[in-house]
Amino acid sequence: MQIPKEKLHWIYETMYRIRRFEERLLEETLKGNAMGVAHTSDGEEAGPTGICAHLTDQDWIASTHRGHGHCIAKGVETKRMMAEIFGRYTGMCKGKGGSMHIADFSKGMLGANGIVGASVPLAVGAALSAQYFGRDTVGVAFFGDGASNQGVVHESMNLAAIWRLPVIFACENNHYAESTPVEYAVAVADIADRASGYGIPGVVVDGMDVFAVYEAAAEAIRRARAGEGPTLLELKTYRYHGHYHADEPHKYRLPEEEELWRKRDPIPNFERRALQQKLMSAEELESTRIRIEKEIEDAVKFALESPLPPVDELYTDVYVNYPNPVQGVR
Amino acid sequence: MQIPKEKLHWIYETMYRIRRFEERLLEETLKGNAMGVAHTSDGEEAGPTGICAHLTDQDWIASTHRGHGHCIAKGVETKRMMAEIFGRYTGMCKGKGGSMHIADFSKGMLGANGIVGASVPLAVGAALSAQYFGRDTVGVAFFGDGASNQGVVHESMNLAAIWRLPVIFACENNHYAESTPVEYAVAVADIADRASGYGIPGVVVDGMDVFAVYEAAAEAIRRARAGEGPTLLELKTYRYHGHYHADEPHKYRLPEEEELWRKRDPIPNFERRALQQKLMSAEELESTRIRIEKEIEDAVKFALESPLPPVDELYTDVYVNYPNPVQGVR
Amino acid sequence: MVSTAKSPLGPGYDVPGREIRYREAFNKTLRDELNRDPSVFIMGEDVAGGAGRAHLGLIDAWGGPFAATKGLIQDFGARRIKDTPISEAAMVGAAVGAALTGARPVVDLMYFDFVTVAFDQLLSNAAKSRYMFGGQTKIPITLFARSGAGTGHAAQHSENFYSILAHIPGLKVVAPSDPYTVRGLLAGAIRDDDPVIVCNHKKLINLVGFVPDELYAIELGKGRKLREGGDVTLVGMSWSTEVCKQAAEQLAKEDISAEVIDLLSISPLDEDIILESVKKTNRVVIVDEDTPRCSMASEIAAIIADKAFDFLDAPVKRVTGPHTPVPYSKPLETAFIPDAAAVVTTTKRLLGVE
Amino acid sequence: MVSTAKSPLGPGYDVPGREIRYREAFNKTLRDELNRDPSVFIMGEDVAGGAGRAHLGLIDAWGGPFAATKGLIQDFGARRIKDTPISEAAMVGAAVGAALTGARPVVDLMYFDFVTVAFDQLLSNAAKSRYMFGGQTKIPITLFARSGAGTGHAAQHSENFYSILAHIPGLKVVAPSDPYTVRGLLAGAIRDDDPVIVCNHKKLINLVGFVPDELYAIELGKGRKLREGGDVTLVGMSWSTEVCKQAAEQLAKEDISAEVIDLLSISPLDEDIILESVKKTNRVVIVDEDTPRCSMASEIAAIIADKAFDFLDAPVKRVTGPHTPVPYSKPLETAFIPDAAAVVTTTKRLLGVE
Ligand SMILES: Cc1ncc(C[n+]2csc(CCOP(=O)(O)OP(=O)(O)O)c2C)c(N)n1
Ligand SMILES: Cc1ncc(C[n+]2csc(CCOP(=O)(O)OP(=O)(O)O)c2C)c(N)n1
Ligand SMILES: [Mg+2]
Ligand SMILES: [Mg+2]
Repeated sequence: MQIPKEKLHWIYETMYRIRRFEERLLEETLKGNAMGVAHTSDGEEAGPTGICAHLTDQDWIASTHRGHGHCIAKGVETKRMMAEIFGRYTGMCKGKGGSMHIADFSKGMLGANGIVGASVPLAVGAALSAQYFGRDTVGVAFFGDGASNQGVVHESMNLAAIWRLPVIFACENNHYAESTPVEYAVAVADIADRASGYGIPGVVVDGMDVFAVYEAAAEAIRRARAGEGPTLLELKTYRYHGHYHADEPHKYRLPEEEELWRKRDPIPNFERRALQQKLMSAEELESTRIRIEKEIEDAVKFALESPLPPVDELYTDVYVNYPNPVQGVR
Repeated sequence: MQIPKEKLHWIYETMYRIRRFEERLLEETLKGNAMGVAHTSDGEEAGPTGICAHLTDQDWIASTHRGHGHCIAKGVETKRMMAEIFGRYTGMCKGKGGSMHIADFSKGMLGANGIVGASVPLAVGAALSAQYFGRDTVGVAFFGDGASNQGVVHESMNLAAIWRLPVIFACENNHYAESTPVEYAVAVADIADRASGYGIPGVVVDGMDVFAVYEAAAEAIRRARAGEGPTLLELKTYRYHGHYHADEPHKYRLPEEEELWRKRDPIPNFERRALQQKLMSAEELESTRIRIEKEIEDAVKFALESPLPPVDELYTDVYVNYPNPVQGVR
Repeated sequence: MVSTAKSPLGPGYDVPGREIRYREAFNKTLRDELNRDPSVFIMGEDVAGGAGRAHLGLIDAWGGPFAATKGLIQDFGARRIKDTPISEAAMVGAAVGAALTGARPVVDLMYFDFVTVAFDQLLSNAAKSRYMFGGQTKIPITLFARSGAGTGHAAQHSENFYSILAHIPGLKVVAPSDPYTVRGLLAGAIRDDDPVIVCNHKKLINLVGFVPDELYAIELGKGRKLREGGDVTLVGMSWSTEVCKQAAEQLAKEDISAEVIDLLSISPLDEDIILESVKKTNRVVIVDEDTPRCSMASEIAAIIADKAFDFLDAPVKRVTGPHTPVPYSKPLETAFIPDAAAVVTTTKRLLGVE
Repeated sequence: MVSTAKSPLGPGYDVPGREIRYREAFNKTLRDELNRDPSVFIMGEDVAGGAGRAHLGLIDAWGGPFAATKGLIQDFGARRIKDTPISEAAMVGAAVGAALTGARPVVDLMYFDFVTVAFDQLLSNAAKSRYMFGGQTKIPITLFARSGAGTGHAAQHSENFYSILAHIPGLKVVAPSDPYTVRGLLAGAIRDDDPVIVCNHKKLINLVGFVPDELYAIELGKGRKLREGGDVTLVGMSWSTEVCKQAAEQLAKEDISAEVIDLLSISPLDEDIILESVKKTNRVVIVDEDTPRCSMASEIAAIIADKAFDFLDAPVKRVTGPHTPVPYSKPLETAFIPDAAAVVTTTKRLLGVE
C-alpha cells in the first residue's frame, strides 16, 4: 500500500514523538515531577500511529490508562499533555485529570480512562452519533489484551455489530495485563478470534510494523465509513517498560523475550525501510528527530514552569449549570 | 445413545411435570393467585430435563427468571415451588423470594435470578468449589439468548475456560428476549459460535428433542467431570407463551412461527419415539400423566391452603449473625 | 421555570390541560421532546419491541415497561427509538459516548435495579467525565427507570436506591410524584446538560392528575410545598410524597396541621425549602421508601440537624423502609413500604399526642 | 472478642507483638487465616503475578496492590492464591458461587473504584441471596480494596464510597484505621458468614503500629473509643480516624478536650458507642473523607439528631470531602481530603471559641 509522502513524514514524526514523550516522562516521573502514576507506551507506537494516520479531527478515539500514544497520534499537544501529567493549570484538563484522564475534545480525543475496558463503549457511542447524524466519521476504541476480558468490551462489540456502527476495535495486545501474561488470561491464541462471535472481521496485525498497521487500519476504516460495520484489529505488540513507572517487568518476563521484541522496534524498522525504499532521506529522519527532541524538552520546560491550579478549581466542572456543589467543611 | 429405562421414565415424568406446572401456574396467575409476575417455560422442557438427567443432588445449577423448569428438573418439590410463587410460608423460600428466586440448596439448585445473566458466574463459582475441593461435581449455568449479550456471561466463559472449570454453559435460545428477536440482538446465527473465542467447544443442539439434549449434555458433562473444562451448549427452543403471564406474543411473532415450533413439541415427540422404539408403553405414559396431573393439583391446593408468612419474617435472614437490622419506623 | 401564574401545588385549572395518568404524561412528554429537539433519541430494551420485524407487519410490539415509550416508533421510526440487546453497560456507555459527541440520548433502564449492571459507566464515565477533563465537555444524557416496591416483583426488581445515585457527584436525580411533575421534570431532565436519572415509582404509574397541554420544564433542584401547616413538616419524595399527603389528611382530622414538602429533585437538593419549613414548624418527619442507612432521609436529617438546629423542638424523625431487601409475599412487601399509618404514628409520638 | 486485658486503644504492650506497617499486618493476617482454614482462598488480579510462569523461574511477581498478598503463593501455591483475568463481575460472581457451595473466598478488588464493575454481583447476588432464598444459605466472602485519595491517582482510583455499600442490606463493611485494627477486622471479616468488604485506605498502608503476634478477630459492629474527652466528640472511620486523632491533639493544646470514636465497622454500625459519647459531650463533629450526600457522616448525624437530640447543645457538624470527584493535581487533591485543621476550625466554631 502506497503511503503519501506527507503522511510518511507524519508517521515517523508521530512515532518518534510518542517514544521521546514516554522516555522523558519516565525520567521526570522518577525524578518526582509527575504527580501520580505513569503508564508508558514506548514500544507500542506503531498501533496508534498507523491507525490515527487515517483519521481527522472529526473522528473520535477513546483511550485507556496507557493513553499518551493515543493522544499524541490524535494530535493532542505534547506540552499541554506534559503539563497535565505534572498537575499544572495549563494542562489539557487544567491538572484535574492527570495521566489517566487526558482528553482533547477539539481533536476528537474522548479521553484516557482509568477503568480497564470502560472507554470502549464511548467509542461505540461516538460511532452511534456519527450514524445518527449521518456523518461519515468513525470511532476507534483502543484497549488492551487484559481489557478484552471485561464484559463491557464484549457487549460493545455485539452492539456495534448489530447496528453496523462505524467503529474500529483496536486491541493492543502487548502480551501483559500488569504482570499477567495474555496466554494465562485469554484461552485462545488470538483475541481477534473473538470477532467471529459477533459476525465481524477479526484481523491479527503486526503491531510493531507501522506499515502493516496502516494497511489493516485503512481497510477497517474504509469498511466503517462505507457503513459496513465494525472491525476488530488485534495489534500484537509489546511495552518496553513496566506496567507503570515503578514496576519491574523482569519479575514476570524474561530479558530474552524483551530482546526479541526490541529487535522488532517500530522506529528503527521504519527508518530502515524508509531508507531502503527511499521514502525518506537520512537527513529528513535526523532533522525530524532533532525537532521532536526539542519539542519534548520544551514540553517539559513548559510543564515545569506552569502554575498549579488555584484551589477553587476543586469545586468547578462538576455540573454544567449547578455551580454550587456542597463543600466539605461546614 | 442408550438411555436407561428408569432414566427414560424420569425424563418423561419430568418434562410432563414442567409442562403441567407451567400451564396450571399460568391459569392460577391469571386468576390472581400468584402474587407477582410469572415467566413460564412450557415448550422448553427438553433442555433442563435432558441436562439434569445427568446430575445428582451434589451437582449445582444456576437459573434465570424463567426458572421453574430448571427447578423441577433438578428435583425441587412442586408443591413448595407453587407455595413460593403463591407467597406462602411453606414455599421454598418462605414466600420471601417468589417465582424469580426459587432456590433449593439441598437439591443443588443455586437459585433462579431476576437479573439477566447474573446467575451465570454463580455456576462458575460452584465449579470452582468443585475444583478447589477436588470433588467431581459440575456446575450448570442456564441462561437465555438475550442473556448471552450480557458482559458477565462473556467474562464467565473466559474465566471457566482458562481455569478448565467443570461448567456447562446451557444457553436456552428460545429466539426471544422479551419481544426482541434473537436475530436482531445477536449478530451471528448461532450463539454457540462464541465458544471459539474462549477455546471451548460450542455445540448447537435441538432443544426440542430431549434425546439430542441428553446426548450432547452427556459429552459436556463427561468433559467437565474429566477435568477437560467447560462446554457451551446452545439449545434451540421456543417458549409457547408470552414473556410473562400478561404478554401477548402475537405482537412480535407470527402465529405460523408458533405453529412450526409446536409441531416439534418435545412431549408428543418423546411419546411417539417411546412408543415406536418400545421404550415405554402407552399405559406407562398415561399413568405417568395421571400421576403428575394429580401432583400438580395437589401442589396448587397445598399452596392455596398454606399460611402467609408472619410479618416478622420481613426482618429475618438479612445476615447470619446480626439479628437486628434497622427497622423503618423509628 | 414553573410559570408563576401556577400554584405551587401544580398549575391552576385555568390553563388548558387534562386529567391523565402518570404513564401518559411520561409518554406524551417524551413525544414532545422528541419533536422539539432532533438530537434527542431513545434507547433501551424493548422500547419499541419486536425489533426488525416491521416487514412482517409487526411494529411497536412492546413499548417499554409501563408503556413508557409505546407508540413512539410509529411516529419517530427505528432511528430515534432504538431497541437494544440486553447489555446495559454498553448501552449506557454508548449513550455517554453519543452525548460526548453531540447527541442527547434518553436511556430506558427498565427497572431501577438494573442500574447496578451499568453502574461503572454511570459512576466512572457519566458522572466524572466533565470534571476529569477539566470542564471540556458536557454529558447530556437522561436515564429513566421504574423504582420501588409494591407490585410483587421481589428483591431484584423493587429497588429505590436513589440515595446511592445522589451520593455521586456529577449525577442529578429527580423523583416525580404525580403526572404534573413527571412531565415537568422529564422535560427538565432531557433539556439539562448534565446526566440525570428520572425515578418512576411503580405505584405512581397509574396515578391520575391534571397535566397542562403546554410543554413546561420544572427546574432541577427545586422542591415544592404541597400543603401549608404549622405543627410538623413532612418531607416526601417519589411515592412517599403521596404517603405524606395521605398522612397529612389523617392528621388534619385530629387537628394536627402538617406541612408537606415534596423534594422533586433528589440531587441537587432544595435545602432551602426544607429548612424554611422546619424553621417554621420546628418538627420534622422525613418519609423515604428506600432502605435507611446513608439514605436521603438521613441526608435531610443531617442537614436539618446542622442548619436548623436552633429551631428544632424535637428529634428529627425518619420513616423509611427497613434495612432488608424487598420481600416477595404481599404482607411482607406491604410491611416494607412506609405508609400513612406509620407516618401518623411517628408524628403523633413526636408531638406527644398518643 | 478483643481480649479485655488489652486497652481500648489497642492491646497493651504486655502481649508479645511487634511494631509493623499496616500492609504487613494485612499480609500476615491473610497468611494466618489461610493456615487456619483450608476453605479460605484468595483471588484477584495479580494477587500473585506472572501467572503460569513458575516453570520459567518466575513466581510471585507482583503480590497484589500494596503487596497485600506478596509471598503467599510461595507458601500456599496457585490453588489457593489465584490470579484472575480482568473480569471483576465474573470474579465476584464466582466467589459468591463458591461461597454458596462451601468455600470462603477472599477477593482482592485492587482499587475501591472497581467495585462499580462488579456492583451488580455484589448488590443483587452477594447481598440478597440469603434473604431471597429465605435463609437457606450463607455467603461467606470477603472483599478488600484500596480506598481514598492522597496518592495522585485521580478521579477513577480514589473512591471511598463505603456509604454506598453500607446502604445495602446484606453487606457488611469494615474500615480499619491502623495495623492493630486491620489485623483484627480482616480476621473477623474472613471468619464472618456474611459478605464483608474491607476498606484499606491508601494513606494508612504504610502506617506503623503495634500488632500482637497472636491471632485475634475484632467483632464486626463494634467501634472503639480512642481518646476520652468532655467537650466534643469527634467521630472518625478509616483514615479520618487518624485525622480526628491529630485534631484532638491540636485541640488539647488549646484546652479543648475531644473524645475520639473510631467506627471500625461501617455496617453494622455501633450506634451505642457514638450515642453514649455524644450524650456525655453534647457536641459532635463527624469526619468522613467520602463525598457528603447520603454519606456515613450524614447517617451518623441523623442517628444523633434522632436518638441523642435531648443531649445536644449545638448543631451536629460534618467535615467531609466536597461533592466533587477527586482531582489529580496535588494542591486540589489535598484540599479535597478533610484534614485536622478543618476539624479544629469546625470544632472551635462549634464551641464558640474562635
Ligand atoms: C476495572 C479495572 N480493573 C483493574 C484495573 C487495574 N489495572 C490497571 S491497568 C491493568 C492491566 C490492563 O491490561 P491491558 O488491558 O492489557 O492494558 P496494558 O496495561 O497492557 O496496556 C489493570 C489490571 C483497572 N484500572 N480497572
Ligand atoms: C440486567 C437485566 N436487564 C433486563 C432485564 C429485564 N428482562 C427480564 S427477562 C428479559 C429477557 C431475557 O431474555 P433471555 O435471556 O433470552 O431469556 P428468556 O426470557 O427468553 O428465557 C429481560 C430483558 C433484567 N431482568 N435484567
Ligand atoms: Mg496488555
Ligand atoms: Mg430468550
